[in-house]
Amino acid sequence: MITGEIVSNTILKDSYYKVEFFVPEICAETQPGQFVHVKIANLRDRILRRPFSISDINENGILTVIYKVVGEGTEVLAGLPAGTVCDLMGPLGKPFSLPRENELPVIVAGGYGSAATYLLAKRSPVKGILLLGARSEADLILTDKFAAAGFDVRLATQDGSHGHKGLVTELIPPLLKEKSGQKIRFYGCGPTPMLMALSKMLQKNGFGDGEVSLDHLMCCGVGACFACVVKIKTDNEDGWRYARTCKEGPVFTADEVYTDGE
Amino acid sequence: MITGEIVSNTILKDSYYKVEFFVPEICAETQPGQFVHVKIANLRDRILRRPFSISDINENGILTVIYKVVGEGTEVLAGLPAGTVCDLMGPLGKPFSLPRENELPVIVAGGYGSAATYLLAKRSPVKGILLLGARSEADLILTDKFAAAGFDVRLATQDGSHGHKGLVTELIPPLLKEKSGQKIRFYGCGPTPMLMALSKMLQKNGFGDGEVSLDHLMCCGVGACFACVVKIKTDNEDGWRYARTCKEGPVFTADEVYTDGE
Amino acid sequence: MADLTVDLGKLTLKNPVMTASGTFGYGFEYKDYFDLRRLGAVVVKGIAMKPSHGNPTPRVAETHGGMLNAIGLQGPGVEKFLHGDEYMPFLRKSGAVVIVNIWGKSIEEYRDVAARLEAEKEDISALEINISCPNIKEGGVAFGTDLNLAHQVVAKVREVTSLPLITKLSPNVTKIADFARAVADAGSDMVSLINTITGMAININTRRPKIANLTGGLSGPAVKPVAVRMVYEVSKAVKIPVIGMGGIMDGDDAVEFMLAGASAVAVGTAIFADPYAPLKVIDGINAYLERQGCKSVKEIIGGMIR
Amino acid sequence: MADLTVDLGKLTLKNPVMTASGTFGYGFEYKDYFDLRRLGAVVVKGIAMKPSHGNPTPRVAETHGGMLNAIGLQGPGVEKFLHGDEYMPFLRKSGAVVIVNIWGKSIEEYRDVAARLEAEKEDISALEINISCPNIKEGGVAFGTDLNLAHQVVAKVREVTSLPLITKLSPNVTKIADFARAVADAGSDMVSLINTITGMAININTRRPKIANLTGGLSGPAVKPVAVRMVYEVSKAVKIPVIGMGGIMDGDDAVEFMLAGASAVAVGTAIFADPYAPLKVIDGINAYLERQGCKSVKEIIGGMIR
Ligand SMILES: Cc1cc2nc3c(=O)[nH]c(=O)nc-3n(C[C@H](O)[C@H](O)[C@H](O)COP(=O)(O)OP(=O)(O)OC[C@H]3O[C@@H](n4cnc5c(N)ncnc54)[C@H](O)[C@@H]3O)c2cc1C
Ligand SMILES: Cc1cc2nc3c(=O)[nH]c(=O)nc-3n(C[C@H](O)[C@H](O)[C@H](O)COP(=O)(O)OP(=O)(O)OC[C@H]3O[C@@H](n4cnc5c(N)ncnc54)[C@H](O)[C@@H]3O)c2cc1C
Ligand SMILES: Cc1cc2nc3c(=O)[nH]c(=O)nc-3n(C[C@H](O)[C@H](O)[C@H](O)COP(=O)(O)O)c2cc1C
Ligand SMILES: Cc1cc2nc3c(=O)[nH]c(=O)nc-3n(C[C@H](O)[C@H](O)[C@H](O)COP(=O)(O)O)c2cc1C
Ligand code: FES
Ligand code: FES
Repeated sequence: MITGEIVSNTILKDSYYKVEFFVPEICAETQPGQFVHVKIANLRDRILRRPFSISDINENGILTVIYKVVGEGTEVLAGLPAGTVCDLMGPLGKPFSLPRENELPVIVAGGYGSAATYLLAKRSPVKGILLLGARSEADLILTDKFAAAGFDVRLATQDGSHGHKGLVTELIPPLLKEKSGQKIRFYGCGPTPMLMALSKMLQKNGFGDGEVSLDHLMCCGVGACFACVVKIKTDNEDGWRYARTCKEGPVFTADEVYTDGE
Repeated sequence: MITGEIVSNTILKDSYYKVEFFVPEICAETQPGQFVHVKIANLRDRILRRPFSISDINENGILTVIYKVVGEGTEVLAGLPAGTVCDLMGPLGKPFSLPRENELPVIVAGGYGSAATYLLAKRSPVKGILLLGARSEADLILTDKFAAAGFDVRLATQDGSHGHKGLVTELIPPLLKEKSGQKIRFYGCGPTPMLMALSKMLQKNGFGDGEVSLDHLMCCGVGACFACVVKIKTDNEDGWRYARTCKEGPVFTADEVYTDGE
Repeated sequence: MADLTVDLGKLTLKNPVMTASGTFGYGFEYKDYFDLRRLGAVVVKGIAMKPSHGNPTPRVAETHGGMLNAIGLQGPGVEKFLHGDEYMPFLRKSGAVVIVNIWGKSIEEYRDVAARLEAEKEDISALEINISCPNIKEGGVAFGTDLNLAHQVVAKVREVTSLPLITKLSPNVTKIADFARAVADAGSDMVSLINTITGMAININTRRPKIANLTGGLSGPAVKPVAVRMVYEVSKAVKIPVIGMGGIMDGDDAVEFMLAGASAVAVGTAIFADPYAPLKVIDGINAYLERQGCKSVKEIIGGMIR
Repeated sequence: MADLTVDLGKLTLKNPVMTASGTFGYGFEYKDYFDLRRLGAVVVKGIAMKPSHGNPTPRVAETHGGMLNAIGLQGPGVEKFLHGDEYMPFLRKSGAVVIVNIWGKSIEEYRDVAARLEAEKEDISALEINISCPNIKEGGVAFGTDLNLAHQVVAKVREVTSLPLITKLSPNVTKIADFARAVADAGSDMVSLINTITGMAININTRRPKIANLTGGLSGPAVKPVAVRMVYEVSKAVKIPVIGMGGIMDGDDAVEFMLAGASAVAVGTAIFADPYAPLKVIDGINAYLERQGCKSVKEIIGGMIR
């Protein structure tokens, strides 16, 4: 647990906010895909921490989180002024593995998923592609930053306002054709239904080494409470087990993801 | 319940603070000795209101409360900046009756008691005397304002640092001698032991029409829950009943106060 | 505006929101705040045969997300309630739907209060029997924690009144559904729950209990999950209507109780934080119904999907 | 520094602060946070004979001042616990005082787990028997809500082990003191309480329970008053030491439990808010003792003044 001051906390777009913490100790160790577990100051009637992916870090010890206001915790967080001191645990969780030099990284994201994979894009040795899906324009965030990082940004919106009209996973088949010669490495982060569809597609098409970051309700954040589990295929009697997303994840390979049922 | 903005909220002295609310509706009706029941914004894990005596009001709709930080509620209150909107119920409770033209008002106070009786002094047709007791200098507040209102301020501190060394009630016998010709009307507000001693003394010396303001733990503030009761002498089988300080008080006559036992 | 009327057997209310007994006095105390006719019903503080002092002070203590109280049922007694200006005569004039909460220290006292109210029952819509009080005769065991006593109290009251009877259940039991069944068998037309959960708090500086009575009843948002669970269990166990309460602070909380199986709800501790809480709960339920496209509040009763 | 050692019958601890089972994993998960030897004891998550999946998700929901959980006792089973790197072998190396929480779906399973642990009991300081699990054989009624079953479980475990036995009591009963007496009679050396209070929460937008298992156990500061009351009742009813828990967030809370009669305490949900909570509780108890001029923590056990 590390105490860190909020350096800035501002609206990014619509209901998305960007908060920067000064936490050099965490920054020093962060790898893409990891998260921080934040005790939101002033959230008194609710006592649990809130997990947020680390979107970016810099050499000045500034850690960036992009969050969407969805409930009481994020609402209170959005109201905290610069200077507020917060408790953070982190970096937590198993990171994404970086793509190899010979791999084309394709990131499939939705919701805050682009924020959660930005550090991966930044650190990737190869400039890749971001497939970003959203219900509408309001949920398309960080596209400029991915572009600046050299990524080819392709959009899908359900209302058709930007890019492909439909689901982001529908961008994958044409992409596979287009890049048919290349070795692709998939990464996914976003709403659970999207990740399930993505994992299924990757399993079928021989991209089972692709990595997805699963977002589950968390409690301890360190593997102690078994709150955050997700069904993962395993070589045991039942063929599956409940793995703790906070410690054994949040990143799992697409092959592991149990897409039948739950 | 009235919504009122905090106009200012600053340290008065030591652990005493002064907060001003803009609540013209309450000011218009306030009589000395009444209180407001305040829902402290941001006090989320504790849900009850906090009662505070109305220390002063003015024609601009500003209501002043002087409070001492003693626990979580008052601590959070002390941190609320100007501009914060609070819920207030009030004015609540039975007020002091003003002294008549031919009566010399003597206010006996301790703790925040001087704050709670200041409006009484201000509205009194006759300039009287304030007997103010405290453990030490830190608890002597509003002496200058009473002096400015024309009151003769006499102090007692337990450590002897200011005025009489000892209890404030010890100032009463000499005062009675000094003013033996005059009709005195007593008023008391302060810690319960002081009020018990005072009431006993008044009962014995024929000043049973003196009024004391009793401070009890409150809940609803309007007489509905029976949380705030105090034993009051009554003409019934038992000789006493539990009276609600929020509605039947907080002001009672010294004669009513049950000083035997509890 | 959605249709908020609810049917509680013989009793139909214009909306499902009542005040919880003991938290709204006798209605009189809140008369300057709003028109009492806006409430589904006003449930008054518990009435016994005789006036009673209640417990020594301190009687309340704040806790995390709630409060403890041991008021000890201070009250005017049934005669003064029926004829004193600030009680039933005021309520009659107010036009409010009145439910009278009753208690006693013996089965006979319960019966006697009910009989006395039955004799002047005009403008009384129902009686709520509070069985959480200790039975003095039986050595202090609460009527509400002994199946047999609970049944007997209700049966005896049933004998003397034709008013709709609500029995208010204690949460301090292993299986609350058994109690609901027992009082339904004894003739209760409805059950209400939960009453407070017994708790305790100690001032560590003085080392004394924060409540003079030693223990008190816990209420407020802290207890809501326990209350919702019990309402669910009870509504599965009995066919009579269930009135849910325990920590309701807003319309969403009330909806949660109704989805769990409550046909109506009561607002208690929230009133101390905000006297308008019951009205806000009514508005909040309506807002939920409109958001969800429901025409009537009846559509959500027991509507939880498993 | 005041003397913080406490005697729990056969067991002496350097300080009265343990971790509550299920909230501190197997100690391993917090190894990078602090030296486990600083704790009075580490109580590990419940161990059964076989590995078990636990319940479907969602397993937790936040509530006002607390949380509901229905983890369903996911765990590695006793063999892996005794020999897997992240379990007992790690704890042995850590030097922590280890208490193993055990559970089963039948009386026999409880006995078998205890026997298995007895066989390799080196570095195990005590067993804590969690009787809040449903008894599969008897149709799901929890061992901890049936006096007879509670007695039998403890008696059977007692037969196979000489380790100090702690029985963890369920608060979901009418009279918890009766259960304390029953398990003391059956040979339990201590009791710990409270386990979680059964509760429920519904997402009003989806109309589904927030916990897949429907009900879950309520813990956290919301339950503290109920826990303190039960610790008081139990400590008056039995002579064996009582370990108190339920909503302890800081040293002051722990002191409250000890004044009520607890000889030691456990910190649970608070760990999720702050992994260092148990250490802060230790420091807070010490600060209180120094403020009050107490030389030893033993001076405050049961020290409430009535
Ligand atoms: C490993 C991990 C990384 C995460 N990273 C991020 C991140 O970078 N940015 C971010 O914005 N969020 C992120 N989340 C989600 C974030 O933790 C939750 O949004 C947050 O805890 C909600 O807190 P709250 O108090 O505002 O909402 P609550 O009051 O707890 O919940 C309000 C409602 O929103 C629902 N809800 C919860 N999470 C989400 C969600 N993600 N989207 C939509 N609805 C939700 C709840 O089920 C509930 O109905 C991450 C979660 C995990 C597990
Ligand atoms: C009619 C009435 C008028 C009041 N007027 C004023 C006023 O003008 N100014 C003012 O400062 N206070 C006044 N009080 C007292 C004030 O209401 C309490 O101090 C306040 O509620 C404490 O809230 P808290 O959350 O800070 O303390 P809590 O956390 O509720 O209590 C902290 C500790 O302080 C103790 N405590 C409570 N009240 C007092 C007190 N007055 N003095 C010392 N210790 C106390 C409690 O027992 C507890 O141990 C008045 C009370 C009443 C009933
Ligand atoms: C101060 C107070 C007094 C109460 N008095 C009574 C009472 O006289 N009769 C009764 O049946 N319930 C009484 N109750 C219990 C409430 O009616 C209600 O059942 C309980 O408080 C739970 O609801 P809440 O959490 O909304 O307050 C009282 C509760 C409080 C807080
Ligand atoms: C997530 C979680 C898991 C728990 N698992 C167990 C368990 O395996 N065995 C057990 O006896 N108690 C278990 N408990 C109960 C706690 O040990 C403790 O009795 C209870 O939470 C009350 O303490 P608290 O309020 O400090 O958390 C669990 C509690 C929580 C919150
Ligand atoms: S959040 Fe506790 S195990 Fe993952
Ligand atoms: S505070 Fe409720 S009656 Fe006085």
